[in-house]
Amino acid sequence: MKNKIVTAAEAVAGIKDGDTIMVSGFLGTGSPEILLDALVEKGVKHLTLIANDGGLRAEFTGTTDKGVAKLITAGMVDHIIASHIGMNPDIGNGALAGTMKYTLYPQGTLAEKIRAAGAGLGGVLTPTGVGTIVAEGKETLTIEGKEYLLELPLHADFALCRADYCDTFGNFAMLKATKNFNHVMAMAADTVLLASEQVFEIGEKDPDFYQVAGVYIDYIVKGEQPWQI
Amino acid sequence: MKNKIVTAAEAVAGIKDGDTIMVSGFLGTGSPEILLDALVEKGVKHLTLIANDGGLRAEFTGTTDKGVAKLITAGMVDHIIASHIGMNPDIGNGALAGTMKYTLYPQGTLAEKIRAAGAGLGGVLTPTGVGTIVAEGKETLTIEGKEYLLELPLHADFALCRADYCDTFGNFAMLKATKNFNHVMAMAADTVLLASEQVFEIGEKDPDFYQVAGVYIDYIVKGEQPWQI
Amino acid sequence: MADIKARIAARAAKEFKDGFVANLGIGLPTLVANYLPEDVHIVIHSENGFTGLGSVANKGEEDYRVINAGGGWVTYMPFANFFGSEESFSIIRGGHLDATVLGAMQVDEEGNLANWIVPGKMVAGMGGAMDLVVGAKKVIIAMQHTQKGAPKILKTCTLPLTAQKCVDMIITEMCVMEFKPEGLTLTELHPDFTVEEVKAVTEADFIVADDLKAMEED
Amino acid sequence: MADIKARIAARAAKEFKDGFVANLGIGLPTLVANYLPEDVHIVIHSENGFTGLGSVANKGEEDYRVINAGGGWVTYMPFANFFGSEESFSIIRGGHLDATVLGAMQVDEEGNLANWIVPGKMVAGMGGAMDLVVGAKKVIIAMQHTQKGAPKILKTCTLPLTAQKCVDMIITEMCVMEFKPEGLTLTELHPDFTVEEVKAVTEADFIVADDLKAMEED
Repeated sequence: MKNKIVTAAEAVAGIKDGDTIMVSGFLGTGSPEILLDALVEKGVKHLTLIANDGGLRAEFTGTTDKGVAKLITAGMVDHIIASHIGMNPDIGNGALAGTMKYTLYPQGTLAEKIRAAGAGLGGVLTPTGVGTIVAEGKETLTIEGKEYLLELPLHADFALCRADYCDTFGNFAMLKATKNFNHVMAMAADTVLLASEQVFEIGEKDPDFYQVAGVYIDYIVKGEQPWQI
Repeated sequence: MKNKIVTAAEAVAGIKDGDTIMVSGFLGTGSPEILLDALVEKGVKHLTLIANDGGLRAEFTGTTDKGVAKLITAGMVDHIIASHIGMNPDIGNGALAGTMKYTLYPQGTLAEKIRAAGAGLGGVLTPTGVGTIVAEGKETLTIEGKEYLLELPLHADFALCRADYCDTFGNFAMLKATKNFNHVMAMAADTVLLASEQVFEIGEKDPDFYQVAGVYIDYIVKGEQPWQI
Repeated sequence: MADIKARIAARAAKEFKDGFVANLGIGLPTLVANYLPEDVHIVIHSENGFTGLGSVANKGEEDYRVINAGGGWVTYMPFANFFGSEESFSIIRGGHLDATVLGAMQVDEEGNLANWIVPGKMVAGMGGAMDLVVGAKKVIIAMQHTQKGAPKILKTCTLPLTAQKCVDMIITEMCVMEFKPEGLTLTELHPDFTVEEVKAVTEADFIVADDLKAMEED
Repeated sequence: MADIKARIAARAAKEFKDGFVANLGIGLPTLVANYLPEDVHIVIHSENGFTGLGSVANKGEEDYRVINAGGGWVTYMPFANFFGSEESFSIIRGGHLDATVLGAMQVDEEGNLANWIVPGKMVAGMGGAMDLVVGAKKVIIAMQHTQKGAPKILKTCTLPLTAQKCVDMIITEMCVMEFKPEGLTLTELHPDFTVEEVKAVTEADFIVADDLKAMEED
C-alpha cells in the first residue's frame, strides 16, 4: 500500500499561500512542533489558521515559541479562528494594527464545528452562545422551547496533528492531555499530516493500542519530540 | 468516593415499567448480557428500547438469545427504536400482530442522535435520508445549496453498556468490534449501567488504558462473560 | 449464475486503486475483494465499527469480538482499527470512503436508488445503507441487470428510495453504465450482448458513449 | 484580601457532595478544592481534556503532557481519564458536570452573567466559559461583592453576556444569594454585615429569605 512516511519538509510542501490550515494543540501541548517548524522554514503567507488558541510565545515558555505561536511570530497568519487568544498578545496587537483578524468561538462549539466537517454533518445545534454576541448573524432554532444556535462545519485544506504513537498506516494514539483537537482535526481536512514521537510497523501492536483510525491520515512524519520543560 | 460496584440485580432494580432504555450491541456483539439477563429476571414491561437492532434469536446463534433479543423474546418491549430489525423476526411479527411498534433510523443517524443527547446538542443536520421516507415529518434545512434533515437528540432513562475492562470509578475500555454504541449510550441516559469482564482498582492501570471517562457511569457490574461461540 | 456474479464483481474490482478505503455490501459486493489485482490493496470498512476487515473466520478460529455488519465471524488485517458507531458513520458520511459497492432493487435515470424496502413485505431496516450511499465518494451498484427479466434500471424508481441522486455507476452482467453530467451513459458493453438487447431490458433512457468499450471479463 | 478569598472559597466548598464532578475556574474558584471536608472527594474536570485534575505539579516533576486549562503543569488523580476536546465539551454541555465555580465581572437580576469581555480592552476570548455556564447543572459565581466599591450584582448586565439566565448562586465575602423561582434571594448573610450594607453595594433588587441564615466561615 501507498507509503505515507515522509520528511517534515515533504509533508508541508503542498501548503500554499492563502490556505486554511488547522493545527492541534492547547497552549502548545499536543501541537506537532516538527510540522510547524517545517512550515515556518517553508514560509507561506496569508494563512487562515484554525486552532484552539494562539500557542505560547517564547517569553512565556522561557525557551522557544510553542505550537501555533511559531506561525504567528513568523507573520504567516492573516486570520485566526480560535476560542482563546489572550495568551498570545501578538494576535490582539495584530488586530489593533490591522495586520491580523480573529474570529472567536466557544471552545466546545469550535470542537463540534470541526467534528461536523469531518463527520459529514451540515451543522449542529448548540445552546452555547445563545443571547450573546456569539449569536450575531447566526440562525437560531427553538426545539421544545429551548433556543439553540446553528453552528456550521469548519473544514480546512490541511490539518497538522500530533501523536505519541502511530503505525505506518496512520492509526494513532495520543497520551494524557495532548489529545485536545488531534482527533477531530484529523477528520476535517482535505490533507492530514501527522507528526509522531514513535512510528511502529503495521501489525507490531494490537489494533486497540491505537485510538484513531489511520484512514484519515495522508502523511506521517517521524521524530516529534517531547516538550523540554 | 461513592461505591459504584453492585450486583446485576441491584443495577437494574431502578428500571420500571414504561421506561426508555438504550442497550449497546450490534447483533449481540458488545451487549451487556448479564444486565439483560438480570432485567429479564426482574421482568419489567412496556419498555421503549433504543438499540442498533433486535439482537439475535437462539435459532440463529445455536445457543441462546444474544443481546436485546432476550428482552423481545420475554415480551418486555412495546417499542423498538433501531436501524435494522430484519435479523429478529419477532419484531416484524409483533408489528403485524399489533403487539410491538418500531421506529427506524439510518445507523449513522441513530448514533448521532444518541451522541447529541449525551453532548447537550439540540440536534444535528445530516444529509442521510433526504428525499426518503426517513425525512417524513422532519424539518429540512438547506445550507450552501445542500439539503439536510434536522435530527433531534435521543435520550433514555437508563443505558446498559458493556466493557472489557473498567476501573472501580467506571473508566472503561472495549476491545475490537464490541465498541459500537457503548460510548455514545454511556453519555445519553439519566442512569448508566456498565457490565465489565474485568474490573481493576483505581490507579492499577495507566489512565490511557481506558477509552471512556468514568464520569458517565453510575453502576458497575462485574462478571460479564465472553460470548461462547 | 455464479459466472454472472463473478463477472460483475471482477469488473467492479477494476474501479479500485491501491490504498482505497471502501465498504462492500453483503452478497455479491463482498466478492469484489477476490478480484483485485495483486498490486491493489484496499482497506475494507465494516460499518459495525472497523477499518481493515479481513475474510470469513475459519471454523474454530472465531474471535467473539469480531463480526462484520452481517453478524458473521470475520478476521481483520494487521492495519485494522476498531471504533464506535459514531466514528464509523463519521467515516462514512464525512467522505472518508473512496467507494462503496452495493446491490440494488431499482436505480433510475436520476441516479436515485431503492434497495432497502418493499411495501407490504416485512421491513428489515436500512441499517447503514442510507449513510453509505450518501457519504461514499463513489457509489457503485453491482447487480444483475434485471429481476427475472423485469427491468431494474427504471425511468423513475417505484420503490421507496434509499437516497436521491447518489449512484455513480451501475455494473451488471450486460454492461457498465455511468451517471455523467449529460445523463445516464452506457460506457461498456459485454461482448455477449448488443446495445439493443440492453435497451430491451432497461426502462431508463440512456446515452450510448461515443467511445463505447467492451466490458472485459478480466 | 487573602482572608476574603478564603471565606468565599470555603463557603463554595459546602455546595459540593461526595462524588461531584466539577469544573473550577482559574483563580479564586480553584481554591475551593482546598476547603472540601475530608469525606467529600470530588472529580475535577479540566476543559483542555481530562477528569481527575490534581494540583499544581512540583518544580522538576512536571509531565509535559499534562497541563490545566490555564497552561500550567499539573498532576492528575489515579482515577483520571484523558480525552479530546469534543469529548471534554460533551461532558460540559451534556449536563455531566454537577457544578462549576467561576468568577464574574457582572451578574444581574435575571441570572445573566458577564465574565469574558470588556469593550475597548484587549479581547482574550471566551475559551470554555460559555459552554461551562450553559452546561453545568449548578453554576456558582464566587467573587468579591464589588469591584472596588462599584456594584457587580446589577439590575441588568452592561457588559456583553457570557450566557443568559445561567447563574444559580452567587457567593461573595458579604453573603450568599440564590436565583429562586420568585427571584434573586439573599439566603445567607455574613455576621460582619447587615442586610442594609449588602443593599448599599448591590444594584439588583433582591428578596431577603424568610429563613435568612448566617454565612458560616467554616
